[in-house]
Amino acid sequence: MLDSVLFYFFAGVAVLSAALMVTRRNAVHSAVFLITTLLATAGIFLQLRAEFLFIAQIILYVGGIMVLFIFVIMLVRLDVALHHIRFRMQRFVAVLVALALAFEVTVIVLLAGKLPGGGLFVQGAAPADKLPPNTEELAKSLFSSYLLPFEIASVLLLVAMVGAVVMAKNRRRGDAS
Amino acid sequence: MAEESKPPQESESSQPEQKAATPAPPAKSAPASTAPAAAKPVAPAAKAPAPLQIPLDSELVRRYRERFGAAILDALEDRKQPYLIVECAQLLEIARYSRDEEKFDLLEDFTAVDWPKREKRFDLVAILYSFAHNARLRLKAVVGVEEHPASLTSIWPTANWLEREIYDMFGIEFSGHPGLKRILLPDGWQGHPLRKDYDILQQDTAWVRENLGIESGQ
Amino acid sequence: MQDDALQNNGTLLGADELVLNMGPQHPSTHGVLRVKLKLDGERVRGTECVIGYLHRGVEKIAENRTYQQFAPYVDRMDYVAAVSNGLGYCEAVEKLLNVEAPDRAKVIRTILTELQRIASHLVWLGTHALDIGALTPLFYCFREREEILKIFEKYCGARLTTHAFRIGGLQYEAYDEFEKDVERFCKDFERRIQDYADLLTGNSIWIGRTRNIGVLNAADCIALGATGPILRAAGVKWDLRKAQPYAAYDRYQFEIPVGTNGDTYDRYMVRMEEMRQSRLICLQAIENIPAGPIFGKVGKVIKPAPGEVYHAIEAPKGILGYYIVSDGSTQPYRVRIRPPSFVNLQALDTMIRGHLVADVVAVIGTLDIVLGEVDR
Amino acid sequence: MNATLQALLQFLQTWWVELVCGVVIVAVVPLIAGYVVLVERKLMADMQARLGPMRVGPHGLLQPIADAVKLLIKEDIIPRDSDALIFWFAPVISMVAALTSMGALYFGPSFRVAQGINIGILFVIGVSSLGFLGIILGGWASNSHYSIIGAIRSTAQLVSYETAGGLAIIAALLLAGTLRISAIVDAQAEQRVWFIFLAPVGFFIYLVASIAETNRAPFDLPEAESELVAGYMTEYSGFRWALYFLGEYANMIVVASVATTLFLGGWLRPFPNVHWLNWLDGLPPLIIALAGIYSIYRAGKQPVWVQSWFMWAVAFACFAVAAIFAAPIAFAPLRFALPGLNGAFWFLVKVSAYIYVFMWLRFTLPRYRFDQLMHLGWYILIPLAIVNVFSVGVAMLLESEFGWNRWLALIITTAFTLAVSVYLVHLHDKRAVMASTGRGVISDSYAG
Repeated sequence: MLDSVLFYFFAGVAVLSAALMVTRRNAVHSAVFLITTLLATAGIFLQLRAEFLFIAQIILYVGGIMVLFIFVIMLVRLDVALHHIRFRMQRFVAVLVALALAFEVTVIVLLAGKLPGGGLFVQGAAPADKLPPNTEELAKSLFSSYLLPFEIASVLLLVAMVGAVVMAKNRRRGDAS
Repeated sequence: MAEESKPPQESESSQPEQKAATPAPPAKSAPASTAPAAAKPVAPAAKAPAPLQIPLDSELVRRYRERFGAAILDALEDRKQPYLIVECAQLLEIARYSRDEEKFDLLEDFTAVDWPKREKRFDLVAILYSFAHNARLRLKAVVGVEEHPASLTSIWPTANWLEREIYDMFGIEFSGHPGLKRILLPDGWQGHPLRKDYDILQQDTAWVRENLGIESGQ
Repeated sequence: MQDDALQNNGTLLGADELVLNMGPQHPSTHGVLRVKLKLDGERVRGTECVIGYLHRGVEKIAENRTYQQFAPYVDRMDYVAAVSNGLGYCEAVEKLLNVEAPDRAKVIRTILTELQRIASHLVWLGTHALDIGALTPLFYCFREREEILKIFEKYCGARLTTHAFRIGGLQYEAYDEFEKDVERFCKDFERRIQDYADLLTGNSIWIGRTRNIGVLNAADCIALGATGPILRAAGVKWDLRKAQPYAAYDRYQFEIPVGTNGDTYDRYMVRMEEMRQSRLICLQAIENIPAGPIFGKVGKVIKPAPGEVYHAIEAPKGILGYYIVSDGSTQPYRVRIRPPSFVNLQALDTMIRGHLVADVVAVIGTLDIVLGEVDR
Repeated sequence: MNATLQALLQFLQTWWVELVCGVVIVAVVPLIAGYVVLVERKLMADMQARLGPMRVGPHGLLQPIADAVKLLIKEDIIPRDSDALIFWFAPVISMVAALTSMGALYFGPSFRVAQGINIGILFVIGVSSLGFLGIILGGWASNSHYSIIGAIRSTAQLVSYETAGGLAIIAALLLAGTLRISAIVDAQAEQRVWFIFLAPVGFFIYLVASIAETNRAPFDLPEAESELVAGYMTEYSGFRWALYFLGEYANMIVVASVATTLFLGGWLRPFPNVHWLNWLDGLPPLIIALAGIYSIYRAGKQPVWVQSWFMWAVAFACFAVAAIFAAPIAFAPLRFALPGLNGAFWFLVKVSAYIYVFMWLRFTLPRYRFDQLMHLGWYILIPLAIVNVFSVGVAMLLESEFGWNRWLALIITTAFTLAVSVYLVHLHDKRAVMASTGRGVISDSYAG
């Protein structure tokens, strides 16, 4: 009972603040609602006993990525920049994408039961509080069975980081000259 | 430059000893002779009436005269401190010469004195100091209200604020100053307080009323 | 189009140049100084000082007071070094009158002025350290300054704006235990100043915050008229107490400390050493205070002959000059005060360009300005 | 109806410890924070040759309460052009983050809110770092230059030092082999050593990083009063300001608790496994009773009878607490409470010592400049933390795979880490000289 209360609470907060995020005109307000959405999602993770995902969500998304978001929003006058950027095509594209997504979700929900293996809804899993501690499980699978993809992803991120640094340095030099 | 190491500064460097021949029964007598009061020294415009001030004819003054001729209007010594009265138009050149050739490299102060009864009412006074000779020299230039003396900022950057203060207090406008505006008083102030005709109780009442919202600054 | 928006002004990410208004109510502008900073990020691109908030028209007041009446006013300029101001003014008027104070007066003046120099430097050290974030030296400095102020209080009844000297000499004879008090302070002070040095001199954060910050070389100092410890820190061994001795300075042995780089750290070292030297001067002076009168041949009404005089002393903050024009009456015709703080403050822009916001307070601190003197 | 009541009762029965501890944290931590401020002011006064607050209560003991009352009744000013909503709730975020993160902490073996969270230490660090949101949003919403510069500085500083701090605690986590807070302390009991001795470099990095994270001097740039007036708090007043302030001190308690748990043996008393030192268990009531006796001694010297009366009250409060601590030792039936009480005592002692170091540094050191702070973080602490993680890992491998003596392995790797740190400092000095003489690239402090 507690679980469902928590779930609906977090889900409601997530959806509501997501909607608010899209509709706010002030960029910082949008960011605040995005943070709320992320926190509510983290709450759902916790309700599902996925505590590592929960804390990863908080540390990485709320603590890390949102810092950069707010940083940029505060440093750059977005309201000025936005006047220079026209969103004519985007609106059209956005409607299309939204329609496609809605269609996809509907189809999946309708067909869910007919997919092999019972579809999305995993039957007969252990109750959430009887699961093994998932931090260890996650680490084990990441560093054993999925070691190669994990390392590839790390290298990719490293390359991206180095690339960003190099680009930033070049630009500074260009400015100076 | 090197050969004349001594001449200019029989003036100040030796002042603590008080040995130089002062040609006067100086102001010691002043308190005693309070009553007569020296008949209110004519008009301030008349220069150098007192015996404390004597014409100066040193090596230094001769060099200035040689160089600038008639632009050096007068050279005097007052209380053993030398000063030159110079043509206002030549002040910039003389100042530059003083810094570059005579090694008066520090502009210690730059100020003005108001003599309202005179035809040209202001004295500009530049006080120079020479590290090499450990001596001071004052340059004085007589300036009228409408005249725009050349700014000394090109020679001494320190003149910047000093000239702004002169402008603020006396209303003398310097030509060639990088940003001549009031410095101590607010920008919208009317009048120049250190002029003699600016009464000490006079405030810019309009400014006070407008900006401070009170009747009087007193 | 997007690029235009982002590269606006050529600064990073198109952020505008930020104009930060420091003061006139700001904890570390040492009074009512207002500095407009043009910032790129935290880097200072330019400054503009707005002063005059404490302007009281001292020079105008002088023209409406007699010579004696004006003397207390000069204490209100550099109010942390009131004694030095008074010394400069009294000696200037004495020069105008062509009299001299008696020996005993001169020596006592010297002692008090040197104590005042220590007190002034202590205020500087405490506030400067506080600006840079060291909380504790302030209280130590004020503890020692308190001892000096107590001596002043015992001597003339006032602590801050003392009006200790009169034109022609002194009004008050040194009180009975004057020498003992001064000596006790000086003996104590040696250890105390070592405490401050221990807290700051070798501290790597302190060095990092002050070395190469606000560099002003000798040529710039002279061009900008910056004098006192600022000039000496730039390596110019010049001190009016030695160059053109006044009061009784020609009798005492002391060194002129000089720096090499002209940065904030050097100015710190110079001022610290100046305190030690002032202490030595005091110790030498109290050993032998000549007996005799304390007031010279100056009458009750001061009426100098027409003429003018310029007299400058080495105040704690730099050259303090008085240019007095007399028209022969009992009131000065014109008193021009050459305030060291005012002239030194002009160097702020040169010193701060290219540094960070945090350095602004360090540089304002190292200039050692007192707004009462800047604005007069 | 009955069923609902039943469920509620059952809920309370299951969770009463957690609820009580939670309420205690929310209610008491602000008070404790207030008294931490008093202690700080007293310590500062002592180091600065003065007395500090003396007027409200004897020796200013009631000062925090007076301050709180003052702050509560102050006008709550919201600047005209500020973003009122965000301005309104930003301080709340700061405070909530600090208090929430305490939920996972163990203040002793039995005093805790949430029991056995698998990711306990991560939770504390992650949630307490959310306090930055309050700072940055508050700074932005104030619509003041000082505030926004303070907020930007704070964020940049937090991001940088959180990285270093996070890497530093990995050393302890490697040694403990778990993220559970209770298990970390148990591991230190089992291995008979506090992790500070096994990973000294890690502790040092965490010490520095935690000072920076809590915006304390010498890293208090976001609120450097001589530069930015009060940084992000410039426009705040009254209770909103107090919330920031309390959040900051609560955060101090959090980082001190984390350090205590990870490096200082948590609630273990010194030498927990040395049996002839068991008399140390009697130390807590003794110390508290001594404080009471001192209070009585001081009570006679109070100038006003109210103060002397208050001092007596303090003394009796001390005796009462001492009696509570002594009771389990004296009466065997109460023996079960001994570990909990003594654990809480030792934990608080260690936390206090850690906070004392914070204060001591604050009164002694000048403030870093922002670029220097960033250089310290990015050029020295973060590389050093990475090397340290590597070193500790190697030491553990040497022990488990090659059968080395653990101490030998750790000493060798620590020496290696120290050598690296010397090299890093040397590099940094060279760079600093280059930058200050105008040669070399002037790096942007925010580019990191």
